[in-house]
Amino acid sequence: MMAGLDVYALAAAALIGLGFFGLIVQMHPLKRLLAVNVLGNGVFLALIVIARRLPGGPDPVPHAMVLTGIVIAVSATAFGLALVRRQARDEEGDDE
Amino acid sequence: MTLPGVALLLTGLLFYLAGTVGLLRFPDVYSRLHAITKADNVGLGLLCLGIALLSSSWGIAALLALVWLLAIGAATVGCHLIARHSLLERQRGRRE
Amino acid sequence: MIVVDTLAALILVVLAWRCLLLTDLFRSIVLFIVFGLLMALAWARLDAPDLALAEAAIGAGLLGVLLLGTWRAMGSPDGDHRQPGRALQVIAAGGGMVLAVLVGIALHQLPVSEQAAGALALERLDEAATQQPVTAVLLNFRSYDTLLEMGVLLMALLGTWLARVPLMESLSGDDASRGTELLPVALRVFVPVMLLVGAYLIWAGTHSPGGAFQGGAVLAAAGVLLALAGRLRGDTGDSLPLRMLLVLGLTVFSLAGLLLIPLQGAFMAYPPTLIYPVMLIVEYSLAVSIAITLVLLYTGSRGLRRGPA
Amino acid sequence: MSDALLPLSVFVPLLAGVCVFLSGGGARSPVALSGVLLSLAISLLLVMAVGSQGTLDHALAGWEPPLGIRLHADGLAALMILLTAVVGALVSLHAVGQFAGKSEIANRFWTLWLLLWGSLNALFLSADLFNVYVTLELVTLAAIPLVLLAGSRQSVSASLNYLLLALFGSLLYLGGVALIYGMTGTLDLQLIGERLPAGGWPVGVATALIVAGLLVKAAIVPFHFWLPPAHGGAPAPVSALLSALVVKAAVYLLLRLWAGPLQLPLSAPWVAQLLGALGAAAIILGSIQAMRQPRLKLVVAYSTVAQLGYILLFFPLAVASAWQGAVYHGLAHGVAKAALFLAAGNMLYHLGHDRVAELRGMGRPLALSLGAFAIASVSIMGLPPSGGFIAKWLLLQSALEQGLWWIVATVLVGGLLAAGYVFRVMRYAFMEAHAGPSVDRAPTPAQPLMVWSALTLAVLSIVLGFTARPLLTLLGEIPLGGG
Repeated sequence: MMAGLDVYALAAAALIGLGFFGLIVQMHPLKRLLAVNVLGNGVFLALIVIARRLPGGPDPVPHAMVLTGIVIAVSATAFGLALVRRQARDEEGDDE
Repeated sequence: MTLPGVALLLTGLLFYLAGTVGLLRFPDVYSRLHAITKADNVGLGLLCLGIALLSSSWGIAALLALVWLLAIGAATVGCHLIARHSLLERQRGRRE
Repeated sequence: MIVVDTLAALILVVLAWRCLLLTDLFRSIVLFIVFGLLMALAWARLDAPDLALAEAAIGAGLLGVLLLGTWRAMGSPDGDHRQPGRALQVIAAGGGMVLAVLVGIALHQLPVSEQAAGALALERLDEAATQQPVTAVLLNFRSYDTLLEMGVLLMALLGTWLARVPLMESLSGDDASRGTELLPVALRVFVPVMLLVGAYLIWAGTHSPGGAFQGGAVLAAAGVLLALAGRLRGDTGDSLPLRMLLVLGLTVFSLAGLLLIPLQGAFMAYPPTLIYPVMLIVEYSLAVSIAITLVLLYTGSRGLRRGPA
Repeated sequence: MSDALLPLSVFVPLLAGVCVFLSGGGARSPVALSGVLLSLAISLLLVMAVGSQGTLDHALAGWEPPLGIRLHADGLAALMILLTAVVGALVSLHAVGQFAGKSEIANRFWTLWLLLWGSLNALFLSADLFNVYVTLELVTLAAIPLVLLAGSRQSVSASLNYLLLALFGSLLYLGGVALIYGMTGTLDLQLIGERLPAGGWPVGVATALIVAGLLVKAAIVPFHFWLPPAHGGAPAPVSALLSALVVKAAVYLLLRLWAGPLQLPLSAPWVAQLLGALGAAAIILGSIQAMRQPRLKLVVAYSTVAQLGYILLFFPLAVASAWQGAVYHGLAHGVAKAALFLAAGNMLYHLGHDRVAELRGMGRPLALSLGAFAIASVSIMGLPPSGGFIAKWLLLQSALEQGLWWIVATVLVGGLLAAGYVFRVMRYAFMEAHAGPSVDRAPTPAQPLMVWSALTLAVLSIVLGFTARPLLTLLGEIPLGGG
């Protein structure tokens, strides 16, 4: 149990770090959106790792928090993608 | 029921392995499709069968059968569309 | 099983690493989708089947299709070869590492709380009229969060509309989906099955993994499938009935909460006899709004209409 | 039953927004205007209830924390709700004029603005760390589409940067919340204060994540670069709402967390000094940037970057008068900044451009809007008798008492720099010219509603110089020692 828990905690920390790194070094907006999502998944993973430590079953509160978080992240990303498409279309207008 | 179940699982995994090797090593779209759909459908079938044996419950077995059927259906349609798309592209290329 | 977990965690990190560092945009997107699927596997391993369902349907599925569609709409760019300055790279790498190490240490040394809210939630499931702890938290103990979240969905959609670049309005059906016998048959089989599974998942939320979000996502996936096959087209105008469906969840949920204030003295508190029916109604209206919002977030269009059969 | 006002003040604006969305009405839509009136009324009722009864609490769904979510209205929350209501109502009047004749954009504006109003009230009232995350996202996702209303290319890239930064900030915040839940098993602000360990790595990391996330959202230097293009490019009423209210939300949360569960970690000397130093840097850098902007709305936007810094000066001071000063600064800046943006918007509306160097001779055609700009500037510079003066005086007083000379210097230099960028605008605007200001198209005079709403806000920013006593009484004591 403990060992499995640590593995995912490490992964969570690594994903958070990677997301931060990607957000800064990437120039393309679509890649930066992916980076933010990776960061988000790291945070969600950390929450679930924490939820597992409750004796007597996984803690439903962080589970609910992550479910809410996933829906928020996906809808914000969908909006972001619409903005990325708009930006690409505007730039296309320049070239012609 | 454990031994045959595990044996089926392992055989299923072998099929997956073969399918993946085919996907990576075969030269063109059609042979890759061939490798991945054939091998993976069988692999999934064997996995389902193995898990059904291990669970030794008719209800779960029925659900697994449904999973397999739906997956085969999805794979068939997907494979068909990819192959068709690739064929149309090639024809268009020849015409130009 | 430690081997499986270690492997899964390792692959997750490697996938994220590759996904963020490749210059090829298409490969990054594909790796991100695989990352999402593996995330779903990780959720399942971490005793979070609800999240596995949501991640597979929304995170990997819907977002994946949307990413690929956006990539195509942008004219399939191969990537971005701009390089940030050396100083920025060093800051990013250093900052990322410090962040990861700090979070790692904090997670490792985190003291375990004796009296978690979750333990209390598990104890008092019966009062929430559901056997499913996550649903109890989402729709009862912390229903306010869920309600506000519907506002987030609505505003993300309004933002998408204001960006004015629908994905599906201009897209003429793909060559490969025209004139094939197989696709209509497949749709006839898969779409009803998906609708059934979606409706079941919403209902199942009251006693086992599932609920409005997972069910709504599956319903949305059916819609996206229809849109991909050209059966459902984006429309340029929004109609009143559609707008009503979009805000159905938010309205029903908040009105149920407000109207019962005089009865129970608290917002969103339901009398014991009414809990179960109220929750079921709320779940289905939430799911309908979620499904339609997600489909529209995918098409990016103001409305929907039937495409040619 | 007066605690039912708490959820009502969230859901009246939210549902009004939904009604506008359904009705599809335009700028003078009766649905939208009655929504604004109702929201204003419910907010004022709530503020009066807090004034007469002290703090109000409402356990949502009847579940007491830690199981459920608690709404909590104290003096601080009430003042922010009051600011939102007053600024929001006047900006709404301006919007009626601004969006007249543009039915679709007007409908989107009203929908998003009413949803934003409800979201801001939800944020101010929330006493739950995770619920705060949800409300932060609500506020952001209402604000960004509002920026997009301008429809220009600049607004698209500004929105995209805003979105990325905002998502990044709220995810950092959520990471901190995760750690805190792990340690305390609760998300309720009061219970966290009771259960949080006194020290250790996890507490430190959690605090760092939360503070960093909020600083990103509040556009504090060095995370400020997204703010000026977003605020400067949006339609005037939107700029006013964003600068006066939305950026305040994140700073408000810093104060709220200091006053509640995180007082101990946030009071650690180096944390407090760091926050103060960031505030000072924001004041100096923001003001210098404001002086160099070619466009009027960008001047005002960089001024927001600078003015937000003053609130952070509270952390190294951490005494009663600094608490009052920081909060009062939030109010005074909100009112004055809304006036500035509306006035600048009127000039832009009239001339078709807002290039500072070409404003000469504007005194005559735009006298009232220019007057509003000048009056509100008094408060921004911190001159008596304005709200800005009271706030800066309180901050200066506590800095002098504690002998923190660098803060005294920062406040004084900040005032001088503010005078610099304000007078630069005035110099051009009041300069006589033979042919009047240059225009990009035939001048379109701003409607009376647009002019008078700006002027009213400007006058209010001066009136705030005389209403310090009742408002600071409503704010109440500085909360020391958690709770």
